[in-house]
Amino acid sequence: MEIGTIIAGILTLAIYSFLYRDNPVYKAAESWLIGLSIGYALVVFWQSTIIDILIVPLFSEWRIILIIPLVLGLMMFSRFSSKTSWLSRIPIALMIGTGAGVAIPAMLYARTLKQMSASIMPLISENGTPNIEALVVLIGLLSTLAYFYFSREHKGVIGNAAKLGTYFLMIFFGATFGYTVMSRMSTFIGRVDFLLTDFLHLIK
Amino acid sequence: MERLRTRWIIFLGLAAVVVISYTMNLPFKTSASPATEKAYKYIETLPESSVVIISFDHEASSLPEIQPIALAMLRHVFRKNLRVIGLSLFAEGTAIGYEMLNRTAGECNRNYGRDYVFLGFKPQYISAILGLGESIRRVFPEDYPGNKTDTLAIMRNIDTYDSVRMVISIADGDRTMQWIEYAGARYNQKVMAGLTAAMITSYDPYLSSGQLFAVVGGLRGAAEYELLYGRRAAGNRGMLAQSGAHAYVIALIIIGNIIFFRSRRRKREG
Amino acid sequence: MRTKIPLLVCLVFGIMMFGQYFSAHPIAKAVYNNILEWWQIIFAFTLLVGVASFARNSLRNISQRKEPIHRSIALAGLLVMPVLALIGGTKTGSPFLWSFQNMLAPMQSTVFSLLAFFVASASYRGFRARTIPATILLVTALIVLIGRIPLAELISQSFPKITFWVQDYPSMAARRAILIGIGLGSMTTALRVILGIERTYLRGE
Amino acid sequence: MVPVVLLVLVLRESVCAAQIEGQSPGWFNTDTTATLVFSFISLVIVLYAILSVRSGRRFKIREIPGLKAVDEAIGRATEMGAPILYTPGWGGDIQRPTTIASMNILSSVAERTAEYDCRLIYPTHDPVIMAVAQEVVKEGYAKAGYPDRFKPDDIFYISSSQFGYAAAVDGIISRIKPASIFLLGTFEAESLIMAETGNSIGSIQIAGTDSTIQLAFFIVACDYTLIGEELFAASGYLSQNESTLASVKAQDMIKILIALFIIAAMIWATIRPLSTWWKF
Repeated sequence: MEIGTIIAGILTLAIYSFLYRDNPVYKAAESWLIGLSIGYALVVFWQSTIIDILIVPLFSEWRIILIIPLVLGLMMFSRFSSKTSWLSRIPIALMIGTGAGVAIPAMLYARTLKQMSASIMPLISENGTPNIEALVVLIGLLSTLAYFYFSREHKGVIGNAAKLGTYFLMIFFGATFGYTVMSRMSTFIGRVDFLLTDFLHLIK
Repeated sequence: MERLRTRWIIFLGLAAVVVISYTMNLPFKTSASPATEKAYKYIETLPESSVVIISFDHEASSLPEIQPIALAMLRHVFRKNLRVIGLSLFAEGTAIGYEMLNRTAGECNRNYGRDYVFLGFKPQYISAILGLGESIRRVFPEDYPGNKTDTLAIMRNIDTYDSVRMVISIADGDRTMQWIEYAGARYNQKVMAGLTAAMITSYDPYLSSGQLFAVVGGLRGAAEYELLYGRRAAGNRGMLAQSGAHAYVIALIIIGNIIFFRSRRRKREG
Repeated sequence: MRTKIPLLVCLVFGIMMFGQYFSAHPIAKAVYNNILEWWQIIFAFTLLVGVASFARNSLRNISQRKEPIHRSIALAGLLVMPVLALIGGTKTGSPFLWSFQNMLAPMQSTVFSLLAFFVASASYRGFRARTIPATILLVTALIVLIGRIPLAELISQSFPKITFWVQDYPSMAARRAILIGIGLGSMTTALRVILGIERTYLRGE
Repeated sequence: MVPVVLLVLVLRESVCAAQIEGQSPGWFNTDTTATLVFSFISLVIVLYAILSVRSGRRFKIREIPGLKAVDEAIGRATEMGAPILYTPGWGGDIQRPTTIASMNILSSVAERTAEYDCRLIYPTHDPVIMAVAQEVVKEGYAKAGYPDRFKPDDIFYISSSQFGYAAAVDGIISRIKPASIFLLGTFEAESLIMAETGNSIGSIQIAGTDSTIQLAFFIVACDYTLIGEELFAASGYLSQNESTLASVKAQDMIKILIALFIIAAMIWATIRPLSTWWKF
């Protein structure tokens, strides 16, 4: 059996020891995991961004304008001393401003306008019967919006609408809970498959 | 101490149920859900050498659940002889995507650089998604192994979303939302997803509005896709254990509530 | 000066990136491409700073004898990956990829699979139908848990259809309202950030 | 000066790049008209709300059930002489909106625990959050008039690992048996371990986050849960922060417009199914 599978198997069991109790073996494995994941990310960021779209274009293709992001990037390191740390605000401001600028149209179009127009359906279908689904979506959407309406107390019409909205929210959270249990079980099944087939060779 | 003992009993019970049901390898027929079928049919109807982007937008933590989905879709895409551009918007998804792409391409003996390429990773995902709409070469001047993107045969007349029929986002979080809200909204790019089950309900509104073309969700989605594709693999293999685990949790919820209501009635009577 | 310049940079870049969405003009597109690239590069530096501060904190804790063993294991892990990448590169078969596939990925997915156990224990102990909302939540959860495994088809052929109906209409309607709420919240926050009203990002140095 | 220089350099380089492409300049992309109109309406509403708050007008926010329970929870802790545990979760850094909202709520909880002389324990996974939290709680104790009751050691950093943090908090809950637990902030999978343990020792639990997956667990395991936007509204309600109150008000106004649009378009689509003016 390959040395890699043995190591992976031992580390898997070390992590599962947490189920018995938080213990030094688990703590050691997890510290090793934290270190590896940061080291791995460092390599991938360095290669994919610093080298590919900064160092190579700047120093071999002479795209001089890239000096600006280089300087702004280096200013991030000013955070390490309290005297100069305010300098890091400029690159942070550039990122946050840019992110906010692209977010507004995306949020208004894709997350609001498109979702609004997708909710519009005729309440009565062609053959004259009421369109139940359209009604359920309309009531669910408006009552949940009422729940997230903060300018008036939840009394009277708004109060009842908000209560109905709570029930729709519970249906959503219930479905999400069911699917989340499904997800967690699939992850565990994947590890059982590794332990039984690759590591212990109990089954094919 | 009593609380810890109950917890260990529950843990051992789950381990036993899953291990035993996993070893009983009973094949059974599951009907495909509409969303999985729609995904399969679309890829099935794509003409040869159409270009698709497959983005590995997940971490290593969800690998056991996401891998069966990715492998099923990758095998189908390569069997249909489509041109595949792989990339990742998560650091950990990079190595995983690279390995799965090479494995499935090898199975259908597609060769690197002409039939498929893996461009690697970019940390700022919105900037990358928007950048691909302007120039793929500018966002990825080199591919993951380090070749110049210009020199790759597959990339000859491809530089923006215009030449890409579909983006398939394999995700365990909200990265697919960014594909929808930035690539879909701004460049009218068709987006489809392979999702962990936990994320399915979060994407239902996009599926219903058509912003998300189709979803292959969870191990169940992988099992359905494998049956449509005609080759049972990890998805089907895990279905019995999945059923066992669900039955176990359902039983725990019901028993827990019976005990709760009985003790509440005793408190009222007492 | 220490606050004025960042707020001005945030305003200028915010307005430019907001405005370019509505324009197809080549100059607007070129400005947009440049800023996307800068954003990518600066973001990478932010992560380098994160790695550097992790290393610095670990060294400081080791010197102060605070969990020295675990911190040095973590530091060793941090150094191993770049060293392997320098020696053997990152292509298939490299020691870098080997250690990702045989150490990092298995541990990461095993940590995540612990949750299957905690969900099971919480299902027995925590999830009570105490109130009407909690009861609705639990009943819906059971509809999904049963509906998405082959057991459903044994109960009745239309059981999966019930699960899909609950998921595609009432659950989707509530989720859509949440999405619209978050969309509006993100929009107002973005506006306040660009206009310099929301400055929390300047704190936390 | 710096932004102007940045701007000129970007424009200069972009102009030559545009000339290379040689396309005819068409400034406005007509496909985005709907988004532009909606952006304009939203901008006007948000600015109106902010300016009216600035000119002294106070917006009233409805009472949030979870917040009423905060006083009840602190009162219970004082009666039982047991501490309160407050966790911002493992998922966020200081700049995440949910972590900031949690800090606002922490400061008003700190004022009340100072008043009732009730111990407040605050374990966190991030040194920066610990530093900011110590500042916030210290200010809260000073504001309540009991600066001497503030104990900095009760606000401490445990570990940056997700399950290491969850296990440590699990241990604290089991050992000191807090009367009330606040789980407000940015949570990921660790939420389940803490909420379940708190539930099993019978403490009052008030939770709040924006992650839908964690909310499903909180709703079933906790007594009160602030769902997504409620957490932000609660933080505005408690801190009386002008811009947060203005934002909540602006969003409410836009929600009314959205509801009216949907009702009108729904009726229209029922009468004239082939109409398309409401399609974006």
